[in-house]
Amino acid sequence: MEQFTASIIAKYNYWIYVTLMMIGFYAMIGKRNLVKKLIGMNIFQTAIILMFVSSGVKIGAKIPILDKHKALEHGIGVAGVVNPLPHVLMLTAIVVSVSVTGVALAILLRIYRKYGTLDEDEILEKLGK
Amino acid sequence: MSYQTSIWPLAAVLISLVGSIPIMLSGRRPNVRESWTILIALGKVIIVASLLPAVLAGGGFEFTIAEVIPGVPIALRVDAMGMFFALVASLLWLLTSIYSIGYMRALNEHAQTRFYASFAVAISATLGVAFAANLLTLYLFYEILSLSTYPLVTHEQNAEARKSGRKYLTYILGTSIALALPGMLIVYSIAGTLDFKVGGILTGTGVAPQTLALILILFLFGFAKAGLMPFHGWLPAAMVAPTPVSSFLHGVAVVKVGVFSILRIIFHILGPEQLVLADIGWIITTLASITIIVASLIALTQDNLKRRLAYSTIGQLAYMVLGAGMLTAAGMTGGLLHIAMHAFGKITLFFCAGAIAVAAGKKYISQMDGLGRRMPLTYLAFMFGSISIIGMPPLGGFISKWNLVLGAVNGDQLILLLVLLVSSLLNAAYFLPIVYRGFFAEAADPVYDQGIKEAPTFCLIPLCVTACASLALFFYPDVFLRLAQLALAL
Amino acid sequence: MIWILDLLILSLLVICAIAAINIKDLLSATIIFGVYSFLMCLLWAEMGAVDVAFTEATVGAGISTVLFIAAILHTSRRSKD
Amino acid sequence: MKALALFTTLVTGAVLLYGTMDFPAFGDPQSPASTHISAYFIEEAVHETHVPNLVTAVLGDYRGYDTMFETVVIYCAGLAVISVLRRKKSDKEDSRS
Amino acid sequence: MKLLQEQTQKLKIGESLIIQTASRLLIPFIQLFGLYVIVHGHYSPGGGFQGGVILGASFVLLALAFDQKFSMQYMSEKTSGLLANTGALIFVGTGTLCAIFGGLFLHYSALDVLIPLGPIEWRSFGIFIVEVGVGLAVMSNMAILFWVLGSNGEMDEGL
Amino acid sequence: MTVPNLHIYVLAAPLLTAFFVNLFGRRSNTVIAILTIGSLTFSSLASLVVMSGILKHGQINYVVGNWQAPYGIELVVDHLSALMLVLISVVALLASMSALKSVSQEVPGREHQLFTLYLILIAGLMGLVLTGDTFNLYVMLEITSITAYGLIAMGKGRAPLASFNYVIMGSVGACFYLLGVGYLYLMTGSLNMADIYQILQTMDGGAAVATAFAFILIGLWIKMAFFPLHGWLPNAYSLAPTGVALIAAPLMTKVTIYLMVRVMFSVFSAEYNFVQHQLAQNIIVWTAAVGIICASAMALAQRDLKRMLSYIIVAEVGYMVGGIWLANETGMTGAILHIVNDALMTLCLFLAVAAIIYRLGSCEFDQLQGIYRKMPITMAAFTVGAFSMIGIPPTAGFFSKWYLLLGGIEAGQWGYVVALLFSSLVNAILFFRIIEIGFFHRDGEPHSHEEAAKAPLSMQIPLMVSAATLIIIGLSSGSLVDAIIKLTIPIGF
Repeated sequence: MEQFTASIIAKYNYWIYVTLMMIGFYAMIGKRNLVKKLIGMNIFQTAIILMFVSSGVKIGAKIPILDKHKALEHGIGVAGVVNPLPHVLMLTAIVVSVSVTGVALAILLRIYRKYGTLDEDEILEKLGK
Repeated sequence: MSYQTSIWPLAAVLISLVGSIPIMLSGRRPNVRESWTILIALGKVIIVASLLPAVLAGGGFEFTIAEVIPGVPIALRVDAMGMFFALVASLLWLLTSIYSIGYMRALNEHAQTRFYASFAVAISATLGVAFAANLLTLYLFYEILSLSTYPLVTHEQNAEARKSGRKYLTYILGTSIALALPGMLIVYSIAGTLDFKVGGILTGTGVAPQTLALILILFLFGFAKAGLMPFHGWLPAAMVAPTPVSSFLHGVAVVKVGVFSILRIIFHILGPEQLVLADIGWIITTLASITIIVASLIALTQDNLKRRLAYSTIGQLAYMVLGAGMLTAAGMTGGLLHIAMHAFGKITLFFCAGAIAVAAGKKYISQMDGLGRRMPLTYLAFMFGSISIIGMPPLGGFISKWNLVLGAVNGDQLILLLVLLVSSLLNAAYFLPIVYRGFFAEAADPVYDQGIKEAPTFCLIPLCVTACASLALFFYPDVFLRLAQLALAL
Repeated sequence: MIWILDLLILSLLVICAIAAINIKDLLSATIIFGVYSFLMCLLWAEMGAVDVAFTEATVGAGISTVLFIAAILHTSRRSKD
Repeated sequence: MKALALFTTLVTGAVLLYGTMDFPAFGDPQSPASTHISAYFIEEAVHETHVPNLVTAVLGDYRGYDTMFETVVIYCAGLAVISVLRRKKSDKEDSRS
Repeated sequence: MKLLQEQTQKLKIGESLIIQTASRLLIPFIQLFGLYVIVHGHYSPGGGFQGGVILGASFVLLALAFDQKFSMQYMSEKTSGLLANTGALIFVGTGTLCAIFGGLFLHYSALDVLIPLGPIEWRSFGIFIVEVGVGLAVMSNMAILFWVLGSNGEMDEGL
Repeated sequence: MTVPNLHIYVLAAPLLTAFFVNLFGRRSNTVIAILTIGSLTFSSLASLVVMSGILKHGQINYVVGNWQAPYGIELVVDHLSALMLVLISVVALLASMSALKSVSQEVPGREHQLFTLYLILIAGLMGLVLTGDTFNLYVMLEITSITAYGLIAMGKGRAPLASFNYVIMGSVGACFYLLGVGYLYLMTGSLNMADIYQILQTMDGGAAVATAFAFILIGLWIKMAFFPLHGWLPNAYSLAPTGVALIAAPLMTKVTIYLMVRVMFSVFSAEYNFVQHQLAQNIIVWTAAVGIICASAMALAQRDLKRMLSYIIVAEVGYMVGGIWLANETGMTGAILHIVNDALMTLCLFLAVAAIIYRLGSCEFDQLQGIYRKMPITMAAFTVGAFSMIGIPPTAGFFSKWYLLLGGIEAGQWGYVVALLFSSLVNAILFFRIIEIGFFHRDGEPHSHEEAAKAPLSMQIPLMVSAATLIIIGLSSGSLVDAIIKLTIPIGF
């Protein structure tokens, strides 16, 4: 039982990220509304970011902004500072995600101009005519 | 046997390929264009002939173009068997070129430039097949030949030509990709090489007889240009092409390339001894026998002269395969020799058919009664050609057929002997009536026939030459016989 | 103790995510998505990723939401699913 | 269609959960992610770049190549949006049909 | 009071005087903060990207409180395009310059031949330069994204 | 001193030029043409120099910003990536020449924007083949995707819809890839490919690494449109502006296949891929076989040349993925050779399509009647490309197919062999149908010598060059394999 609790505490973050990712992924491939797909895409991406950020956490550590002089003179204990690398990667990922969202929204507006709807089924219906 | 490196095989192949460029460029001036054609044809004959003495002396030439796959370069090699075929093809191309000038001008055909250019490419590919040093090179030129003859077959560009062209490509390209290519791959993965070698490259590799049979069947049908049934359907269809095309390509180049490839496979890839050991020669002979008999029977029923010739060709091609399949020395020699004998005979017949079409505008045998009296030279040549094909002395066809009969007897294959006899009778039955009716039957429409004269001189000369050549080959078959024996290392 | 706060935010996140993709009114969905982003940003700040949190606050909750709203106002608010 | 989507999602989720079994525990300072490369950054970055914000140091220098392309991504997004959507008022090229 | 009424009448639907005034007051501070975030990225959370987004957001706020035409008076379409180009060019150009001046790509220390600061200080300074580039590019691109999406491609009054 | 940086200049030249195209290209197309062609010519020449350098001195490990390997980002230029670099820059050069005309006809007034994105796309593709870092690969993947989304959406009619579909699928692919990278990072703590490779050798694979492997592969498959994840490709490529299809069709899928090779052998090892996942290997080869057959069958149903070619691309992807997963050296050689050949022949065919569309405005089959007489040179080049697609010697397509088939026979994967032969036959039918339509005339139309409406010279020259390249590459494929591809085959075979 204790082991079980320990494993929950050790992994719950990852489980939640999987849940969020599933929600986003389902919206992307299952929803018929194009805006919903995009929201799903954003959720998917934030879920991944959550995973990366979780990987950098160290319990009881400080944020990765140091005191310059102290650091230069005394050095830093590695365990005391949160891993900065995932943060860097995720900054890039966030930028990419907002860029894709922007482009997708532009395309979406083009689609609306032409078909007057954002529902995939209705668009297919119009194309079928 | 030693081969010396020489650029001449390449020159022999390329001269007409490169020559197609000036032909295309001089499209606006027919005289210049046709002089080019003749010039290139002459050049080709001279190059091939200049290589002949060395080959007869037991030597040869080779030239490697590019090493494309490890152990398998694209390479040319002039050996006896290739020389044999190249000699036939280049000689007949020269005659066909002369003939087609007469024919195309007389009928005032369209797109003549394209015609001559494609023709030049096709003959290049034919020589390429003849001089191929390995199976890959052979396959390469085989495909080029298929594709370059497509514009020739569909020359008329009407609905019928479209249909025939489609059939032609479906059969030829389809079988070569779906059957010959995998066959080649299997051979390569077993032997690790594709070089032609006297005695076969698969000999001594310990291939199971089943695999051997599979490879054999893949190639027999894969090279559908040989017209073995059931892959013969393209040949009659392709007869919509202008007559020079039919005569040269379907009397000589295309179909003989198919047979030549099959013979190469049997002699130099699988190896006759291996086939004897595995006891699968019967596959070849059975297929060939069926084709011979059925094609001859169909030929009897055809009224269109060119179609009858086409079915006759199917039957005759099967003779050559049959000879190879006997796996006896005489039989194989006969099969190889028949390539040359049949080529001279059949091209004469096609030339005559074309000449009749040009001069009299007639295509159907039933309309040709009494025509022989108007066109005596043409009909005489036709008679020579048919006798040669039937295999009666004193014409060339007799020599090859005699060897075939000998082969059947030597191999104790009496059924094959029977097949040969029956089919010879059938040959006679579908050829001789044409000659007979030409000379002796009453003309159906005498008034119309009044105006018919012999075909233009350009048409007439080649057909006389080939007819005489058929005759001469009976008396002097030495060159071809020697080449055949060299090829089989007898 | 911090993991209780963590769990609270995480469960809110899941609720927001499900709501965002299930609400039929797209404008509301977008706003809820904005809330989701803010919660996410909170979570990351709590995990020590201040730069990421900062960025998510400006981009995810700010610009992204505004862009979504802009697009939705030019199209339609309703959605069948 | 929706059932298929749900199925795909569940399978994906299940595989991902299966993958998390081997993960080091959350917040473990000894996990490979926290020890292998990042230790170097924490210890050396300030010395090598004189930038106390480690994220900025890594973002701008150690992984500057990534950041450069991240900027290009943003640039492309702006350009793509203009080229896809921008039109003059009179432009009725693909108005609703 | 009368002035106020006049101004209220001039307003179009959906615009409110309080918001307009407040945002006019706020925007300088927002922009200042954005600049601070860019420049102070070495010492506190933030950097070119976050600062750029904040700067861009100030234009978004202008466009929302007034209309898009108004916000484009401060930064025209052409200028924003130019700035976006310049921003990206600063980054890529710096990288290429490092390579040209004998270092490796993005090896800021190689620029020491231009202004001798010392290799390590150049690292810091190089980061600063590229952060400014990122800031410029992000600011103008965020503004462009909003303008184009907000006006459905027509670049007029917008929402 | 500048020579070690040369491969960076190959990438930087189009990237830098892109900004200038946007700045100065608004007014005149000549400026765009000079900048684009100039930078790409530079890239092509430089990449050839890089290639010869690699052949002489072996691979280059380049550390961006002078940070040592696992800490900074490493660029790896080995034989394979140098080959890809040459391929990309040459194909891009040829394509852009033709695209200049085609774009100014199809999207007038937006050429400078299109060519900016176009050059960045090329730079992104080059970045993809150069990189030795898993996360940098993701960024590059997104660069190419985001430019491609924009470029495709610039097309007419249904193009935005196709592009949106691509956005969704592409994002799923990229996210899956990123997930895989995340799992690898969590397990190994590293992002550098060579470093991860080293670490994975010493540790037990386990569930997380297997998941990472699966997700990275699936992500890349979505990006490369491997059956059955190909849904987005045919629409996207056939509805995009022709100038865009010219660059996207030959390069994007091929580069993604390169990435698959890279990930499979530089991050994971051959033993991990093939020995530990025997079952996966069989499944993937069979999927490839089914994919080839289905895509070929779909291509048969099309009535538009561009669409037909798009489906053929899907089939070709099956060739290469299957060839790599045959797990023997011959199949691998074939797959890598086919990357080169397929890029070139797709380029040749699309260049012909661009010329046809430029003149006729469409490339539906009905429009093509009698086209051999109208555009003889274009169609001659098209025919060469078609022969290569079918696999007729001595064009390049035959030789790669040869290795693939041989690899299939060696591995005993008969389903794959049959699928390849089937697809060759279908290609023969497809292309001869077009050749037939083009060769014959509309019923009743006289065989007149009407004045030929040839494509402009700037479209014909790249077309002829690409057709000639097909034959040259075909004839020199032996030396190509010996000199380069043999060396690119990853260790482990």
